[in-house]
Amino acid sequence: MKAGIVVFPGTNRERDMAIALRSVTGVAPRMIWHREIELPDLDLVVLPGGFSYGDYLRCGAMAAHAPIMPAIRRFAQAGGHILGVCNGFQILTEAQLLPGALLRNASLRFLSQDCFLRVERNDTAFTRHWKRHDVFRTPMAHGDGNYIADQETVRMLEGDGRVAFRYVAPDGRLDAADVTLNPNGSMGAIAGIFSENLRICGMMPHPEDLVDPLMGGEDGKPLFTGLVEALVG
Amino acid sequence: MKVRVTVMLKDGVLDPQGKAVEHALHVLDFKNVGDVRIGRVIDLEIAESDPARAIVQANEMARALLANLVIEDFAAEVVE
Amino acid sequence: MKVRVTVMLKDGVLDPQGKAVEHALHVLDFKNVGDVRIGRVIDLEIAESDPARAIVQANEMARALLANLVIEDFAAEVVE
Amino acid sequence: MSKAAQKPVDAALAKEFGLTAEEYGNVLSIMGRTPSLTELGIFSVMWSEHCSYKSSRAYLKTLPTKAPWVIHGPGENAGVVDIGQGLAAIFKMESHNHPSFIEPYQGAATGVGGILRDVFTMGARPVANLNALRFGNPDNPQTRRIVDGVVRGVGGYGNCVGVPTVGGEINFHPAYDGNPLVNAMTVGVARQDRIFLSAAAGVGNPVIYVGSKTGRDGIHGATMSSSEFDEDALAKRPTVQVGDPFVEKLLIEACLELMATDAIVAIQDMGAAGLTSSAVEMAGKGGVGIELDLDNVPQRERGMTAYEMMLSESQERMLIVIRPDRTEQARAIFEKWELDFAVIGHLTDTGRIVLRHKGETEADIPLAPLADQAPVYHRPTAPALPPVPLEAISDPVGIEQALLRLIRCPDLASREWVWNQYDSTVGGQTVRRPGAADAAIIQVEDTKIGLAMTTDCTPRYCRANAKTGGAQAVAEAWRNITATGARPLAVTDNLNFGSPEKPEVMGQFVDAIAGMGEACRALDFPVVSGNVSLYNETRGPDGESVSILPTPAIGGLGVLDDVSKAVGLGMPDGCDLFLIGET
Ligand SMILES: Nc1ncnc2c1ncn2[C@@H]1O[C@H](COP(=O)(O)OP(=O)(O)O)[C@@H](O)[C@H]1O
Repeated sequence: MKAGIVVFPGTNRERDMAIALRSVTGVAPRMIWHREIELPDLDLVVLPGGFSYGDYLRCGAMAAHAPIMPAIRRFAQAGGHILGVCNGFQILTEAQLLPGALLRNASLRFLSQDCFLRVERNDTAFTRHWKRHDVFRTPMAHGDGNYIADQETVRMLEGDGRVAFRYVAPDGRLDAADVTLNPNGSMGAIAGIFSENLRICGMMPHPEDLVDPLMGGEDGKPLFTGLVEALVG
Repeated sequence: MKVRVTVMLKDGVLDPQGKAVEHALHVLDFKNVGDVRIGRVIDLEIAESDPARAIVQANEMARALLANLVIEDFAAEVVE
Repeated sequence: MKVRVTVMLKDGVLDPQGKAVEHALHVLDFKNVGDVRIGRVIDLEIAESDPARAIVQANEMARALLANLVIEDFAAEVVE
Repeated sequence: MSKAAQKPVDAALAKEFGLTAEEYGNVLSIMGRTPSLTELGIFSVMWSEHCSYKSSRAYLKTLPTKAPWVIHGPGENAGVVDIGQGLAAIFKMESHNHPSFIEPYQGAATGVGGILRDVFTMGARPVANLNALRFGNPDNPQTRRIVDGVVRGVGGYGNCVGVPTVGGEINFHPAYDGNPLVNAMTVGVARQDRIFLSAAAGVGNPVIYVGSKTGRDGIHGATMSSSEFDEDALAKRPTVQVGDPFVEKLLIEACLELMATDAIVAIQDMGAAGLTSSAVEMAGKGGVGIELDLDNVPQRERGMTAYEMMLSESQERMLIVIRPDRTEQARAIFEKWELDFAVIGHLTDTGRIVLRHKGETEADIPLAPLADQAPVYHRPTAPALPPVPLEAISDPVGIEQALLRLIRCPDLASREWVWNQYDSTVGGQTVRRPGAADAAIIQVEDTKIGLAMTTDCTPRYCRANAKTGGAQAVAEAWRNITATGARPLAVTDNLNFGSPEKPEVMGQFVDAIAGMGEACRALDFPVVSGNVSLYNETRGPDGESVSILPTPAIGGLGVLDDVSKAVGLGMPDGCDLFLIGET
C-alpha cells in the first residue's frame, strides 16, 4: 500500500502514524509537506494528529487552506481513500470534505485517556478487519473533539450509515449523555464518520498509538491491516 | 483602517464555555446574570481608505477563514 | 439588557493567534491586511434596566473573572 | 522608552536593579567609568541570583557529577548520559515558580517551553516531559485558581509541541500558598556524535538569531525570579511572558534539521535574561569576543531601545554561531519553517561584548571579568529549626478509617485529573504512562532501549531534617527507577528554597545538598544538570516573610537495555507478595 502522510506546521503525530503504517506495510510512508501542490501516486492519504497552526483560531481552520489541500480535494473527487485522525479529522471538516464541526470538549478540558469505540459497520476499507459492533480500546488526546452538526446532517449521517465509530462502554453500551462513556460530549457519541462514498474517514481517537503490545496493546491495528488488504487487494 | 470581525456561535449551537462562565459568575454571587455567550473578535488592520470597501474585504476574510459558517455567524464593523 | 464585554490582549503582549491568522490571511492572498489581534467577547444578559448600572456590574464581572488583567484589557458596552 | 531609561546611572539605580553597593563598586572598577544603562542592565542580570548562582555555587560544586556513562555534566544547557548504541539521553529540570504565581497558565507554559529549549539546543529530540508541582493549602481559594492554571499551562504547551508528559508529582502545603513551585523536566535523545555545545568559536563567524521576534515582554524577569516575592509582585505584572508553543514546535523541527548538517559551531537558547545571557555565555565560554548589531534583531514592537532588546525575555528564540559558508543553507531551513532568521553579529578576538544600535555603541564590556568577578557568597548559615515534634501515635479511628482518610488526603489522592489533561501517548513510544509504574518509561524510537524517568521529593521530610530529606529524595528517585527494572544513571535537580539571606534557610540549603551528595555518591547516581530557585517567600498575614518548605526536587533517569522487560505496578493474578527491607 502506498501511503502518504501530510505534514502541516504544528502537526505532531506524523511519526506515530508512520510507525503504525510501516508496521503493517513494511515500508515507510511518504511524508508530504503542506506546501506541495501535487500528490504522488498514492493509495491512501493520511492527515495525522497534532496542532496544525497551533490550533489557533479554530482547530484545523488554517490547515484547511494549505497549498496541498486542492490536490487532496482532487484525490478525494477521484475516489481516493483519506484517513483523518484527530487534527486530521478537524481539518477534513474545516475543508468540508466531511460534514459537521468539532467544538471544545464539553468539560472544556483537554482529555488524554483511553476510550472504547464501537465499530458501526465493517463493509468499508477502514473497518473491514472488525466485525460490526466490535468494541476496541484506543487512546484519545484532544481538547476539541465534541462532534456537532445540524439536525438534518445528523439525520443524513445516521440514515445513510455514515457513522464510523461511537464512544461506548467496554461492553458496547451506548449512552451519549454519560460523560464517562462519551467523554467529549459528541452528538450521538460520534467518534468518527465517513464521506458519502465511504472512502474518507475522520475520527478523533488515535488507533495509531495502540499497534504495539509494548505500548499497551494492538487494539488499533485492524484499522491499518484492513486498509492494506482493501487497498492492495 | 481598523475593522473588527465578531464571530459568535449560531443560535441553537450549545456554548459550553458560555455555560461554564455563567455558572462561575453565579458562584461569584453575580446573581443578575442570565444567559452568557462567548465569541471571538478579530481586529484587522486593513490598508484601505473606503470604509465600505474595507467591510467587503473583512466579510470575505470572515467567510474564507475567520468564521466557520457551519456553526458560527459573524459581523464586521469599522472601529477606527 | 445585553452587555458585551470585549477582552483584548494588552498592547505589547504577544498574540500568537493573531500572528498566525495574519500569516494565513496573507497566504490566502488578502494582501491588504496588516496587524491582526484576536480577543474574546462575552455577551452577558443582565437583569437590570439602568444601562449605567449594567455597565458597572459588567465591569465588576470582567475584573473578577472575565478578563485576566495581568495580560488583558477589557471594555464593556450595552448592545441591546 | 522604559522609565528607568530616563534616570542617571548611579548607585541608587544600581540598587533598584538589584546590585548591592559592593557589587556596583566592582562594576565601576571593571568598567573604569560609569556604565551606560544597557551595561548596568547586563551586569544586573548576569550577577542576579538566577544567572550567577552567587549564593549556591560554592555548595553545588560539592555534588558528585562524574561517572563513566556521563558525557556532559553541569555547565552545559542540560546533562548528557550514554544510553548505549551510540545514543545519549539529554535532560534537565528547571523552575518557573514566580511567574506561575503571577500568571499560572503562562508561567507554567513558558516554564515547559524553556526547559524544552535547554534540551533541544543540545541536539536532542525531546521525548518526554515531567513536572514537579507544589501548591498551597487546597482550601485556599487561590490554590484552586493556581492549580487550574498551572495544569492547563503545562498541558497547553506540552500537548501542542507534541512531547508526551509522562510523569511528575504534586504536593500541597500552606507554605506554598503565595509561592507555588512549578518545576518542569524534559528528557531528549540524541546521537552521541551530534551533541551541540554553547562555547562559541571562530573569530569572524556570524551570529544568528532565529525564532520569534523580540518584544518588551519579561524585561527583568531574571531579577524578579531572584528577588523576594511580595505584594510588589502585582506591580511587576506586565513582565509576564506569553508563550507560543506552535512556534516552539517549528523551532524544534528547524533546529533539528539544521543540526543534521555540520553548519552549527555553537548554539544556545535565549532563556532568562534573553539575548544578554546567551551572547555573554557563548562568547565567554569560548574565550572570544562578540559584537552585535541590534538594528538587525527581529522586533515585534516599535521603538525598542538597546536596553530593552538585551533584557527582553520574549520566548522561543535561539542564538547560533554558524560556519560562514552555511548561512544561506540555514536561512533556507528557517524560512521553510516560517521562522525569523537574522544575522545579528559576529565573533571577534577582543574578549569583549560590544553592542551597536542606531549608530551608537550601547555597551562595551570585557567578558572575562563579567564572568570571573561575578559575586560568590558564603552566606551565614544557622542550624535548621528543630523538627516539629511528632505526636505520639494513637489510633482513634481504627485502621480502616485511617486508610480511607489517607486515600482521601490531597497528597495521596489520585492524580488522574491532572495527567488526563496531559497528552502522554504522542510519539507512540510511551511504554508506561502516568500511574502505570513507579517511573514512566519511554522507548527510544527504532531501538529496544527504554528510558525510565521520575521526579521525587518529600518536602516535609526536608523540613524535619534537610540532610536526610535531601538524601531521601535521591534514594526515592533511585528506587522508583529500579522498581521498573531500569538501571539508574543520573539525576537532575531543582533546588527550591526560601531566602538565602535567612541563615536558617541557607542552613537548610547547605544540609540538603550534603544529603543529596551523600546519597548520590553511595548510589553512583551523579548529578548532571540542575537549577536553583531561591527567594521562594511570601508575606504572611502579619507582614513577616514566610519561606517555603525546603524542596530539593530530584529528577532521575535510568535505562533499560531491553524495554520489553519493564515492570509496572499492576499485579498479575496468582502472584505472591514479598516485602523487602525492615519496617
Ligand atoms: N504533575 C504531574 N504530572 C504528570 N503525572 C503526575 C503528576 N503528579 C503525579 N503524576 C503521576 O501520578 C502517579 C502517582 O504519583 P505519586 O503519588 O507522586 O507517585 P509515587 O509516590 O509512586 O512517586 C505517578 O505515575 C506520577 O508520575
